Amino acid sequence: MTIRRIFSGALFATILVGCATAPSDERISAEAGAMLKASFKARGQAGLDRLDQDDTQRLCSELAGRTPSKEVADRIEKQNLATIKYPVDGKLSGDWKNGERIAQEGRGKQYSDDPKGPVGGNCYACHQLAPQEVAYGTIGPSLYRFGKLRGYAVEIERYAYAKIFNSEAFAACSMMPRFGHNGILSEQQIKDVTALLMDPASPVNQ
Amino acid sequence: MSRKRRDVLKSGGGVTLLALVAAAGWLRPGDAAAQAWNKAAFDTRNIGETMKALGGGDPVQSKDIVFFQTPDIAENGAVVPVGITSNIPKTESIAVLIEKNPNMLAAVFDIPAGTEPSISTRVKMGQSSNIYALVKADGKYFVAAKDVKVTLGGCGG
Amino acid sequence: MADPMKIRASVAGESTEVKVLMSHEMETGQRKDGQGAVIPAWFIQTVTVTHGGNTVLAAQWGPAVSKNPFLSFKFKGGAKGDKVTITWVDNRGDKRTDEATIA
Amino acid sequence: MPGWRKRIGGLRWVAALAAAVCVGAGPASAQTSATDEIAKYRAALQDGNPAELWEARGEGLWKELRGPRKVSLEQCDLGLGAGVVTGAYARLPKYFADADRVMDLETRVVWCMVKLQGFSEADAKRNPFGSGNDKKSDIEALVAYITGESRGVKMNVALAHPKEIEMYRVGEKLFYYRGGPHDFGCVTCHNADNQRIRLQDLPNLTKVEGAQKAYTTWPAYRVSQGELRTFQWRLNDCFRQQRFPELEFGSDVSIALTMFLAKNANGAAFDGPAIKR
Repeated sequence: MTIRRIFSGALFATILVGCATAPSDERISAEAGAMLKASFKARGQAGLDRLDQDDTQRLCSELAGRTPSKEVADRIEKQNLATIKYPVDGKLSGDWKNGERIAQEGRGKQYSDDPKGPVGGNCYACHQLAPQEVAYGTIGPSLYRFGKLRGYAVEIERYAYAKIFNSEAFAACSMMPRFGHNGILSEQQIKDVTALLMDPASPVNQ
Repeated sequence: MSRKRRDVLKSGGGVTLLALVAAAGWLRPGDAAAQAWNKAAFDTRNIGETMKALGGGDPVQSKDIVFFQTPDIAENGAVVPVGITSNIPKTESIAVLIEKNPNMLAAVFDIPAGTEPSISTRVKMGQSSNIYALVKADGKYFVAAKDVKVTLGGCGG
Repeated sequence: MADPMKIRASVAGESTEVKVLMSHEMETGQRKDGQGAVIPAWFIQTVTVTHGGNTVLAAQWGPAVSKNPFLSFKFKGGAKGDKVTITWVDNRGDKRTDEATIA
Repeated sequence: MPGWRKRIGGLRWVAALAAAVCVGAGPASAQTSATDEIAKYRAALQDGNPAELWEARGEGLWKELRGPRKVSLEQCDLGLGAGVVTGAYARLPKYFADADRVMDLETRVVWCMVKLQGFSEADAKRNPFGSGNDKKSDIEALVAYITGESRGVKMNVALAHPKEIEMYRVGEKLFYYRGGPHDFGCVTCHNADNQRIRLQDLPNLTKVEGAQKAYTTWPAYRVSQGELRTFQWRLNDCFRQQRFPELEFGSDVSIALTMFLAKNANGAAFDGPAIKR
């Protein structure tokens, strides 16, 4: 049973009894917005500005977990594609060993974290990568043999870099953070994670 | 079984064992002096030192020591359940050692006559490591090992 | 003063099972606080369980025993209504004794 | 010399044991069995839950004469009438007319500490999440005791009062609200079946089964912290990991989300305080 069904049941019952007029969805959204502002306090590096949504976050939140329509998806992907900055030196891959450390590191940007770092990508929280690490999550697809399966072509490397930089450019309302766009990882860190995926010597491709 | 363990500790682990055990203060059940804490043993940093401090020689690997409720993978190293049963006759004590902890010895349980040679507790592990169950029975030392992997948590702690 | 232990003792056949939870930090002495100062070691060192005046288990613990320790074991000779008494002493000399009735 | 021989001997048997335990533990088998092994780990912990230590302390605090007025909390109305503790948690959050507000258990306990015992609100809320022996939280202990008195009782949260309905609907909105540098929301981790973060299973909180399993097992003793944690703590720490600012204790956002999840858990028997990683 989905939650939506239970709720519509409850709402229906309420209407039957006739004791309340259900507030509109807009009013509930406004209520939620006001509540957010009143319920959080700035702490450490996390200021209250983090509660403000950009266009992508707002559109994806409004979907309430549903897949975006083609129109919304196109809008989100187009906007985000425009944000991607490729390295000026033209090198897309760095050092996979650093990439592995970044993939393991879960800290960064929490109010409890030191603003001076470290900041990681926490890739293993959601993805399988090197087979030696058994504690991987499954929110995202397995990336084991990412390069080996797709080939080590520069287009694939470019896609990997761009996807890490801004995932919303390729899959609207993806659960994956926009590591470059939102300044979570540096250009060098994104290069290193790209190497973890694309270097033939990386444990990911063994 | 006699409550005076010293009388039982004759043959077995070598001539010096009796003296070592007495000096190290290996637990003697039913004896008030047993409640002195064996600092030397808990300060040791490797198995050789621990064995020396506990007064034992090289322990014999034994299939009669069984781990129960001890997972292959611990979701958190702060609490790792360890259960140890000794099926070796005349088991006098059971010790829990963690190979890669800064101090190896975690706990020693003295098993008086009438108490089942089986204990269950929980220990901390700094990293994936072997857990050793060291059993003293009839004055001799026996050991079994179990490899326990400690995993990392999720969202960055 | 430390919080009381939570002790359960129950007899089945000739075997009495004792399960105990103790409230204790079991600080290792290897952790540092927010200012980088070492938090001093603080842990239970000895545990004694008695039944009818006899020691049924004696333990020595190091700081590697988990926080809020749990211990379980069985002994023979207990009967319903008997008392089981448990005492721990920590490295600061703090001590706590609690008893439970065998069910 | 005997000492030297002994040391060598010691190393030899250590090596032999290490070799023995490594057999058959290749990476492939370790991977496939990891989830099963974690399940065994969790099962082994069920034997003795240190949450009982909090329950015992909380019962003492509930009955003790405390605060400026030196009265106990035994006349506190948790929703089923003054002094009724058994089963109360299974019906929370709910609208309380005396406060004209929807309240969860923690907020209600604070209310009673203020109204009955005469604590200032600031004092009552001062330490919602304990830390070690020097900073034990009375609220966590009280919550452990009160929730323990609903163990086995079926969750039965009502959406009767308009404010309860509104809280539920706002909670649903908040569940899907994505923000912060990582674009995270509750929905990021709790919108699909059979997912895990690292090795931890993530309940799908948009399904009845998932909401039931998750909600009925908080509060819980967290072995990673050696502390008993309440649902307020669970939400607070989720937002920290979402990279949001700090969720205030007893805030309306916390109550709205609690309402959303508690109501979705209706029908399942409450099974806390539990023990978790």
